[in-house]
Amino acid sequence: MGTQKANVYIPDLAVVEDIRVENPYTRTYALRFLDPLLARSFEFLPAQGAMISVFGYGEDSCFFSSSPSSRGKVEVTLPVSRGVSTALTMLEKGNMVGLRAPIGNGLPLEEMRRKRIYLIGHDSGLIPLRSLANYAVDNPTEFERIVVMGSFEEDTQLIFLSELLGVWPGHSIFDVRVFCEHILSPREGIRPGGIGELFDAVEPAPSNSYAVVSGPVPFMRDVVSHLIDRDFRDAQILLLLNRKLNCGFGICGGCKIGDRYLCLTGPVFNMAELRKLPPEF
Amino acid sequence: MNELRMILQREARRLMEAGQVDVVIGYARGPYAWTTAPFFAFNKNDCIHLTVSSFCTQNLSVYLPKVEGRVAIIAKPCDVRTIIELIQDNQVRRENVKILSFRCPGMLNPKVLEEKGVSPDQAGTVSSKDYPEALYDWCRVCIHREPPDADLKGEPRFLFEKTDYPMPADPTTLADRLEKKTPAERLNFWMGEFARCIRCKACMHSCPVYYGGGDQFDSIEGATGENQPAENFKIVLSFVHSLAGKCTECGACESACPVRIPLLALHIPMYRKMQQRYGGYEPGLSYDEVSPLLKAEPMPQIVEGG
Amino acid sequence: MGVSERRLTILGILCEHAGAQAAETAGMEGLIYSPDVRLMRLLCAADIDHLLILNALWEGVDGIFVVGCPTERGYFRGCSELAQRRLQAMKDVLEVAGLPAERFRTLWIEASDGKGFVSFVNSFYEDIKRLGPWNGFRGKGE
Amino acid sequence: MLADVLIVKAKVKYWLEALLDKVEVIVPKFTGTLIEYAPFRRGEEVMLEFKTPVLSPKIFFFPKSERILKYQKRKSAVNVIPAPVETRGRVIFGVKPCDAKALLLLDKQLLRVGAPDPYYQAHRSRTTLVGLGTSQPFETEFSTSVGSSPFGEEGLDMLFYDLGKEFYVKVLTDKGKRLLDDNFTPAEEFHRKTAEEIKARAEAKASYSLNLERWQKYSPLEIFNLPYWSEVYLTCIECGACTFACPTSSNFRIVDVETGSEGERYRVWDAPTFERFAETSAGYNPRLTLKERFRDWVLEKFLFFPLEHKDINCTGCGRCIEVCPVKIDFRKVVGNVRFE
Repeated sequence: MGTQKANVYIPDLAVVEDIRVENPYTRTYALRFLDPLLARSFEFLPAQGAMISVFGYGEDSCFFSSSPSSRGKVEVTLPVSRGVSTALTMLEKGNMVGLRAPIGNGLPLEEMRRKRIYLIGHDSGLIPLRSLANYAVDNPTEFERIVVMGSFEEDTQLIFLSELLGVWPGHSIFDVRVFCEHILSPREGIRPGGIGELFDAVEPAPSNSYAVVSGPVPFMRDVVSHLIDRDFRDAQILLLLNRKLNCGFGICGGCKIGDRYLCLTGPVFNMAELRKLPPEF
Repeated sequence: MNELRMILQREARRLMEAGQVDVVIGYARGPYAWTTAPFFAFNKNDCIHLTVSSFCTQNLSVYLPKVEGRVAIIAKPCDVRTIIELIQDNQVRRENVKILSFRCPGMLNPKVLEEKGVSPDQAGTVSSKDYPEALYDWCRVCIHREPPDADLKGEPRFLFEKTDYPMPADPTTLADRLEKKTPAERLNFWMGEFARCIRCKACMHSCPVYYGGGDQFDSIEGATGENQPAENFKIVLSFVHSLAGKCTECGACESACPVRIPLLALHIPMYRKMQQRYGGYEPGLSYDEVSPLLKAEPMPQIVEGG
Repeated sequence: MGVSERRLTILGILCEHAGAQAAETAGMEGLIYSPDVRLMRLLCAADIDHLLILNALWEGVDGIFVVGCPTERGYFRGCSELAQRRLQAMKDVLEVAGLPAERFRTLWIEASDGKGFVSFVNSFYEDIKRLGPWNGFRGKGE
Repeated sequence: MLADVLIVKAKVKYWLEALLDKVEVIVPKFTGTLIEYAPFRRGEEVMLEFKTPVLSPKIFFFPKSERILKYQKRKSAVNVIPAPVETRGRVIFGVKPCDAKALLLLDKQLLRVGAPDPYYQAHRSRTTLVGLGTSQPFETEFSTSVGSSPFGEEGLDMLFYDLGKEFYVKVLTDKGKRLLDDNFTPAEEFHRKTAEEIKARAEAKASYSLNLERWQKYSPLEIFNLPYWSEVYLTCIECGACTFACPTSSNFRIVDVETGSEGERYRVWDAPTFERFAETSAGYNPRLTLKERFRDWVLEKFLFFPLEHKDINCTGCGRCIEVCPVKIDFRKVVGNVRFE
């Protein structure tokens, strides 16, 4: 970061070190940069993304899902859709991908210090939130409390199960609630319900707190109205938007919302900023 | 063509006042000399902007599937044929459409007129009667100057008797000239033309009976990323193949092309081949006869080498 | 073997119900044809995407043939007739464009006719051999 | 102070031929159907009066498809070779002043601080722009009303004024000065005066009131939400001709082309009016309807770009109107906004 690359289009090569299947549609890839210097010096913030390229198929944007404090190795999680994310499933350990990272502004960790953080995510929206949660696991003194509010359509779509049900609840600053709208095979820790039930169970309080929302657009709209009902101020609501990225440095215009580029001043917007932008969200 | 414009305006206004249609799709004067632009008239006062000239190259039936409600549409005979095809394809319902058509004198190429020193002020009146050499290629070969179906058809106020518009003395088109060349020369010609292609998809989006929408220019199955003439040609060939037995030679695609690739020199030979092979079939002339490519009947026997 | 005499590549697109079966029958009867012929099967000959043929030709496949159900006895109702009309139009497009339409051929055959299949493939192969290799468009143009 | 010079029209050809020894020369050419910018070859005649070409010189800086990198796959390893940047000198003759201004606007998009596009940058620095005042603008040209001019000097290295038998040449930069040779003779004061008159006449012609000052009274969001936008897009057929002809649009996509075990990555043009333009790979499309895409394409130029860069992303060349298959008059679309 900071140093200007000679050619912004050229991805850095990274080796796939591990592939973990989160659910039938989602996989986590642990990557290590080929260049040892870069591997050691690479830094990113939670909710920053990368352009991942599978050579022969193109590039697609993705979020880092690992903690920024785990040096040397980064993890990205992608739900399988079309194009690159499908091509990724064909990769094996040891294969190489290209990575242009980090992209975007990331979460304002300084401002979020010693605050209560509500991480509200739906389905694959939890991917960037995991990055912050794991960061909190590594640096528990940074935050007052981390409340993970996971919402899923169906329990076949659950991701990061070991963390949601194992690692995070084991920490004192964490409070993890997972709700599923349709439960096919009940298990402990997963409760039936949607956003309404989730909010009733958690009762988020606005004082000294931040809410980070990520997920599909209708979900985010719902959550925002719930948060506003509970007296959250616009500046306390951080939304992670998802757009098509082509270049990742503010040229192509695919990610443009009004005069803001998602790849430069996004994907994290607070609600106050978003209200000034065209209502495309 | 002034008289025709008055009649169409009056008729559009009448339909509006009678509440028979919600919108009239027609042509209005374009932003600069010669041109016409598609225009949607939503109330009767808008109807005075409607116009018809010898430069209405767009095919307005491309809007029909997108517009809801009852529509009156100003259409050239070749456009009427595409409307019939849209109705055959269940894209449009006949009862929702009022077709305002006319005997077509053929569309003129302003470039040729400008070379002849015709002033753009005459754009409203000039017709193929005066300048048959300015006809577009597809109008040169067109023999269907009368609409196969129209809601005004048969009424005496129709202008332009057929005799007014003799076929151009020289109906040879670029397609004919290309046909005389060897395949290698033809291929070479097209490679040169498609080097200009910018992949804007205007040809595909301006065609009313092509439903592909030009996605092949984007997809990995279609064109490769690099803008090569061969790749552009490939995608356009798939477009031409999709239109076999559907193209009515309305010329919308070629006149839409910003870099003026003569697409009709691909469509016209295909049209002729389909006509020869399938007993003189011409698309869009009747509601009953479907495209031969949709008929599950054995191929008609044709004499090889004839 | 010189560069000009590179091995031919011939793509055979077979319909699941007649073409592929005919090829199978030919195999069982022990009939042979050139190993340069690569076969692929599709559900139906009428379902062939025009881009499949165009892409193959563009990539430098020397010859393409399609084998489908016999006329009026298609596996699906009318599939053979539809396919014949569609592929004939494809041939016309190639001709109009100035591409070698003779490198594209169709056969409509019974599933049990292994001999017919092989004799068609062999004669097509000979014709393509006479025409020489086709280099496609890769790397041509700008 | 750079001296202004004159060149006799007949000598332009010899001047360009002499330049061919050192650099690549691009001139406008009539290629059978269309006037295009194309490489100049020795012995060819040079068009000195021509209609504005449909494709702007943008294609030499931001081409239809630009190779970014080459890769080779060896088992699991991948070798990435960045595409080399071109360094050979190049002169483009006959650049329209509004197109030169457009390149300055493209600079703002493609040469962002910290992340300049290396290919564009290389093309820019190797090219000398020789302008030719717009004598035959498109009838749709409105450059004067968006702060550009048919005889504007921004971005150009030299500017030619047509004085009938000869060209009055304004040398604007050192880059342009280097191109001078003995074909040029010093200019007199009355030449300059004639040139000024020509300029004033052309500017008056290329004007169209866009009423952009009205936009100032409203917030961006108010303009964005106007019901007006659901009326103007109706005739659009969502092709990309306007974007691709536009000398200031820089939308693109990145695609891979693979042959066997190696391949190349290209940067290719894309247009905001295309349905798939803003669609994510997961299938979410923030601008699903044509209304939204059309509004985005217009407002990006006249509202959002000015918010960011304090300049309208339009030079008024009129190409978008000229190439539009359905002749949407973007001057009217922008100028007739109904605020209610």
